Amino acid sequence: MNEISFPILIIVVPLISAFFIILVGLLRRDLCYPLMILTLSFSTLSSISVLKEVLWGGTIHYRLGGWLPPWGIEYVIDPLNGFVLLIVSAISLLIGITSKRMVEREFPEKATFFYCLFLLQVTGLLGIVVTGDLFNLYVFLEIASIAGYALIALGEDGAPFASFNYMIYGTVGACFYLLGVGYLYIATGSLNMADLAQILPSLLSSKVVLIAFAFFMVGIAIKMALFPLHVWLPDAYTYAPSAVSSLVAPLTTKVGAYVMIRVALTVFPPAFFIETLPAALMLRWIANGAILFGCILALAQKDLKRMLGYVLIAEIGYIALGVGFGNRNGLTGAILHILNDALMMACLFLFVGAITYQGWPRKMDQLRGLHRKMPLTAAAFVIAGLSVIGVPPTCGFFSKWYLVLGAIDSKEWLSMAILLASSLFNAILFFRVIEKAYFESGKEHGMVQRTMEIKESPLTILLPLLVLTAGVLSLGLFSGKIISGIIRFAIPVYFK
Amino acid sequence: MITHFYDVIIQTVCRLLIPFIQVYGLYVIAHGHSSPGGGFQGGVILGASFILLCLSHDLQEMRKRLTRRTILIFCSLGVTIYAGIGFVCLLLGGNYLDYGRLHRILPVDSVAARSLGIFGIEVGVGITVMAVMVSIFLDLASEEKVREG
Amino acid sequence: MELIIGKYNYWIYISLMMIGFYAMIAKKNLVKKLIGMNIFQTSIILFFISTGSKIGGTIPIVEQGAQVIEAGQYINPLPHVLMLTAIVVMVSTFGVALALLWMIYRKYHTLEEDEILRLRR
Amino acid sequence: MVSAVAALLILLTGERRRNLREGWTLIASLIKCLIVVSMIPAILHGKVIEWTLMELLPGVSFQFRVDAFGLFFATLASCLWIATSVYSIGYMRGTQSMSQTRFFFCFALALHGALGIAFSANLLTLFVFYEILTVSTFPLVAHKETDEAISGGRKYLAYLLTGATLVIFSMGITYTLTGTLDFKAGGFLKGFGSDSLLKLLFATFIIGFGTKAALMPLHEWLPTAMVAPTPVSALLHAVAVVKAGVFCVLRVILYVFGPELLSALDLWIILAYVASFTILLSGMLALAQDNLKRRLAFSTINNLAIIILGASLLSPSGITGSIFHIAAHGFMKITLFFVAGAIYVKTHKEKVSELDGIGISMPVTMASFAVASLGISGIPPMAGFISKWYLCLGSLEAKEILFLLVLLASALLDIAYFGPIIYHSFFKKPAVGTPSGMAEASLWMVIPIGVCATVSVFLGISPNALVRFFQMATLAAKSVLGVD
Amino acid sequence: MKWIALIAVCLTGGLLIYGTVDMPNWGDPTSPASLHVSPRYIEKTVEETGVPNMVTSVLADYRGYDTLGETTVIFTAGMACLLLLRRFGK
Repeated sequence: MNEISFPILIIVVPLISAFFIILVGLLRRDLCYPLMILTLSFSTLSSISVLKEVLWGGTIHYRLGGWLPPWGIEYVIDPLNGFVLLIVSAISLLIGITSKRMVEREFPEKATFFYCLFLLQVTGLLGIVVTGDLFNLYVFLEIASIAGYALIALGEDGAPFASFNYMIYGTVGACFYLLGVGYLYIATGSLNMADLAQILPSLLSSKVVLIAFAFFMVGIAIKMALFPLHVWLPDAYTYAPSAVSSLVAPLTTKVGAYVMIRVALTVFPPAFFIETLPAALMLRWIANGAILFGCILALAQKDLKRMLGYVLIAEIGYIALGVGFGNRNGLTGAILHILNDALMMACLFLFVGAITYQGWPRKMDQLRGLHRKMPLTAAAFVIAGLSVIGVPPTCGFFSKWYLVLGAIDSKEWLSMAILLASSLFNAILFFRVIEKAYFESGKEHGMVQRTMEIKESPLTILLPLLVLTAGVLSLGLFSGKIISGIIRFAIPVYFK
Repeated sequence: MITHFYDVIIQTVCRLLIPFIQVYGLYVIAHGHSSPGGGFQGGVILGASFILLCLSHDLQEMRKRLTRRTILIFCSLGVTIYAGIGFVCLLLGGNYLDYGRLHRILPVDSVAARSLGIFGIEVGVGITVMAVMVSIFLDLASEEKVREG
Repeated sequence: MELIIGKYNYWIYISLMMIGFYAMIAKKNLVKKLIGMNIFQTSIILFFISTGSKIGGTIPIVEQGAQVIEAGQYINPLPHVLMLTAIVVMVSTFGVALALLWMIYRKYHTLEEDEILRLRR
Repeated sequence: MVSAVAALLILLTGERRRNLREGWTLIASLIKCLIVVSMIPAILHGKVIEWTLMELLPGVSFQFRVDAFGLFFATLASCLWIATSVYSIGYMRGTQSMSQTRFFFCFALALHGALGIAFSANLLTLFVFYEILTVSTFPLVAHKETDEAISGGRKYLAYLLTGATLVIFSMGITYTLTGTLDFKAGGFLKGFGSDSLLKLLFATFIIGFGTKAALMPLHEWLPTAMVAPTPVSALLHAVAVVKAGVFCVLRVILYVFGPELLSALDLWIILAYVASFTILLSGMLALAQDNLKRRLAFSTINNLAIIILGASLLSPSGITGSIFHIAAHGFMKITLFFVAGAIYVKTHKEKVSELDGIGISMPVTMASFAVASLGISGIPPMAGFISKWYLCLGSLEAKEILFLLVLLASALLDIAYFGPIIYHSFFKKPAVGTPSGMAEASLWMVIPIGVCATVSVFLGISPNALVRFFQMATLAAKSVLGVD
Repeated sequence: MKWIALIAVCLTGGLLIYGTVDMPNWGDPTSPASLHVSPRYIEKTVEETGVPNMVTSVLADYRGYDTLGETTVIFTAGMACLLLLRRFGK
C-alpha cells in the first residue's frame, strides 16, 4: 500500500483490531495481548514515518472518501499534530506493554474487553489529534471519553462514583464544545478547520464567533482539567486501575492541550486570541491560579497517586500558561512541555502502578526502605521527580526554561515568580517522598516482615518504566534538536 | 423491570407482533436510500423487537434465540463490515471509504457502486446498533435479576 | 421585539439548555443529573436542526424525476446528519451512565450524592 | 568531557562490592587527575580547548571550554579528589557507616559536577552541572540518616534550590538581553540593557550563586551541613560545593559582567563591602564556636569572602591572589577537616575544649593541623601567605586601604581562633581518662593529611612548582583584564 | 451551591442569547449555513452517489467517516457495559 495512506492507517488499524480482539477473545483469550501490542507498535512506527514525511515534504492532507475538504472530512497532519501523534502512540505502546501484568492481577477474566477498550481509547486520542474537521474531532473525543469512563470505573471502591462525576463534567465539556461547533457552523456554514481559518478573519466582529470561541475554550478547559474545572480529575485518576491511570493521566490532558492550541491559534486567527480578546490574559491568570493551586493542594495529600493528580493539574497550568503568553518562546515551552509532561507523568503514574503491583501501600509515610527492595523503580521515580522540579539535565528544566523566557518576553513578572516558586513547591513535594524512600530505611515496626518478599517489579513493567526514565533523562539534552527540528515548524506562522 | 408474571394475551400479541416489527426494521434499513431511515434507525427498531421479546417473555426465552456469544459476534461483525468496506476501498487504490472504487470488483459503474457501498455500511451499522441495544439491555436487566435472587 | 420573533427557536433551545444544565449541576440525585444531561443534549440537537431549516424548503429527499434541483427548495441536510451522529453519541453516553449508576447502586444502595459522599467518608 | 567519562565509570561500578568499588573510585580519580594535569601545558601556552556536545537552545549549546581559570579549578578539584577518596575510604571503614555504595556514587557524581562547572563554556552548561552538584550532594549531607542529618540536608536543599531559581531568572534575563550565554573573558553584558536592570541582574546573580558560596546573609546552611561525615564536609568546604559557588561568582563577575562594566556601575564596591562584612563577622562567629567542625565552617565562610573580596577589587594582583587563594585555601582547609575527621574517628571528640594534649597522642595529625592553620592565617612560608600578600597588593592597587585593614584584621582573627587549638593540643596535659601515648588514625587517613599539609607548605615556598598553580592564576587574571 | 449553579446557568444562557443576536432568523434561506457547503450536497447528491435521500448520502458517504466514528462510539458503549456489568465466570 502506498506511503500516503499511512495517516489513515494509524487510526484505522487500531480501530479494526479493536473489533477483532472481541472475536479473537471468544476463541483464544491469550491472543488478545499480542494483537494489541502488534497494533500499537504498528501505529507507533507509522506515526514516526508520517512525522518524517511531514518534516520532509510539508503538511499532509488525506481526503477521506476522496471528497474535497469543505464537503468531505480530511485529515491534516502538520508538524504540530504529527509531533503529538508520535507522543500519544509511543506512550500508549509503552503503557500497553505494561498493562498485561496489571490486568492479570486486577481483573483477569475481563482481559478481552479491557484490551478492546484500551485500543478504542488510544484510537479516540489519535483520531482527535489527526483530524482536520471540528465535528469529527467531537466524535473521536466522545470515543475516547466513553472508553475512559468505562476503564476508570473498573478501579477501586470509589471508582464508579468518581467516573460518574467525570462523565457529568466530561459531557458538559463535550456539549459546550458542540455548541461552539454549532455557533461556528451557523456563522460560517463550514466545519473544516482550514476552511474556517480562511472564512473567520472576515467575521471576527460578529458576536456569534465570539461566543463560539468562548464555548470552545470552556469545553476544552473542562476536558483538559484546567484549574477551576479540574474537579473531576483527582478522584478519577486516583481510583482508576494502575494501567488505566498511567495511560489516561499523561495523554488525555495533553491531547486536550493540543486541541486548545489547535483551536485557539490555528482555527481562530492568533491575533483574535491575543489582541482583540483578553482571552490570552485570562488564560494566563487562570494558569497562574492552576499552578499555585495544584502545587499547594499536592502538598496536602497523603496518597501518592492523588498527589500526582494535583501535580498534573499544576503541569497543565504550565502548558496553558505557555499558550497564554502568546509569544514564540512561551508557545515553544508549551509544546515542548506537552512532550515532557507526558513522559514525566507516564513515568510517575507507572511508578505508582509498579509499587502497587508489588503490593506496596500507596500512602506517603509507608514508603520506607523502598530503594532497598525496588532500586530501579525508585531511581526512576527520583529522576522523574527531579524533572518535575525542573532540575537540569532532565527534560523538565528545558520546557520550564522556555516558559520563563516567554514570561520575560511578555513582561509577566508575576507568572515568572509563580513558575519559579512552583518549582520550589515541587522540590518540597518530591524530596519529601525521596527522603522517605531513601533515608529512612525500613527498620520500622512491621515493615520488615511485610516487605521481605517484595522485590523488583516484573520485566514487562520495569522495562517501559526504564525506557520512559531514559527518555526523561536524554530528551532534555536533545531538546535543542527537537525544537530546531520539529517545534520550530509547529508554531503558527503568526509568531515567526 | 423483569417481572415473573406472564400474561397470555401479552405473550401472544407480542409473538404475533415481533416478526412484523423486525420486517419493518429490515425495511427501514434497506429503504434508507430513498426515504427517511437508514442503518441506525432500522437497527434500533430491530433491537427494540428483541427487547420486546425479553419484556413479554423472560430472559431465558431470549437466550434460546440469541445467545450472548452471538450478540457479541454481531456487535463486532457490524462495525467490522463498515470498516472493512472502507479498507477494501483502500486496497483498491482509493482513499479510505472511497466507495467509488468498489466498481472495480462490482459489475456496476462507480456511482452505483457508491450507493451499493452506502447500502453495505448501512447494513453494518444496523447490525451493530441492534446487537449493542440488546446487549446493553441484557446487561442492565440480568444484573437486576442477579441482585434479586 | 423582532429579535424574539425572528429567533424564537434559539430562545426555546436556550431555555431548555438552561433547565438541563441546572439539573446537571444543582441536583443531588444522580438520576436527575442524568435526566438533566439528556435535556441538555436534546436542546443542542434542537438547535442544530433549527439551523438547517429553510422557509419553503422540504425534506432533503429528491422526489422521483425531479430534473432541476436548486438548493433553495430543500432544507439543509448537514445538521440532520450531524445530529444523527450526536444522538448516537448521546445514547451511548446514556447507556454507560446507566451502567455506572448500577455499579454505584450496588456499592452504596443509594443514588443520593450527599449520602454517597457520607458513606465514602 | 573527562569528568563525564570518569563519573560514568563510577555510575557503572557504583553497585559492585566494596573493595572493587573503592578501587574503582581511586582509579577513576587518578585517571581524571592525570588527564586534567595533562592539559596544563597546552593551556599555559595560551591555547583554549573547546568541545561542543550538542545544541541545547538556539544559540546556546552544551559546550565545554578549557581555559586557564577553569583548568585551575579543575586541577585543584581532581588533585584533592584523590586525597579525599583515599581518606574517605579510611574514614568509611573506620566508622562502618551504612550504604557506602550510595556514598561513593554520589561522591563521584559531585566531583563530576564540580569538574563540569570548571570546564563549562556557557552559563547554561554551568547551571546544569551546578544543579547536578547540588542534588548529588544532598544524599551526602543527609548520609547519616538521623533526623538531624536529614534536617541539615533539607536546609541545604532549601537554600541552594532557592538560589538556583534566582539563577534561572537571571539567566533568562541575560539570554533575552544578549541572545547568548557564552562566557567571554572581560564579560559580554557590556552595552546591553539599562543600568538599573543590570544592577538588578547582578544582585540576583550574586544572591543566586552566593548561596552556594555562603556569602554572609546566606551562609546559614553551611554550619548546619556539618552533620555530614567528615570527608563530605571536606568535599563541601575545600573542593566541591562552596568552591564551585565561589568559582561561579567569579565567573559571573569576570566573564559575564566584566571588570569595566562593574567599575562603570560601581557594583564592585558594594560587593566588596558585603564581602568584608562577611569576613569580619564570620571571623568573630568562628571564635564563638566550640564544635571544631563548626569553627572550621565559619573559617571557611571567612576565606570564601576573602576570595570574593579579592576578585571584586578588580585589580590584577587582587584577582590573581583571589584565584590562587582558591587553591591555597583548598589544600589547607581540606587538611584541617581531615584532621578533625581523624580525631573524631579515633577519639569521637568534636569539641575544641576536649582537645587538650591530643597533640601528644596524634603528633603527625596535629602537626599538619598546625601547619595548615598557620597557613590560613597567612604566616610565611605557607601558601596562605602568598595569596594574602597578593590580595593586600590588590587592595593597595585599588587604593582601598579599608579593605587592606579588613584583610589584616581577618588574619589576626584567624590566629585568634586557631591559636588556642594548637596551644591546647600540644602544651596542655590531656584530661584524665583519655588514652595517652601514640594513637594515630589508620594510614588511609594519615597519609592524605600529611600530603595535603606538605603540599600547602610547598605551594608557599614555590608557588609555581608541581602543576604551576600560580602561573595559571596570573594567566587567568591577565586574560580577564585584557593585559598581557 | 444552588445559587452558584443558578448563577452559572444564567450566565451561560445569557452568553448564548447574546450570541444569537447576530444569527440569521429562523428558516432564513440565505443564512451562511445554507449557502456555503450544503448546496453541493443538495444539488450533486443524485449524480454523485445515486442516492435520492441526501441525509443518507451525506451521512454515509460525504461524511462517512463521522458515521464510522458514531458506530464505533456505540460499539464502545456496548463493550463498556459488558466490561462494567457482566459477572464473568458464572
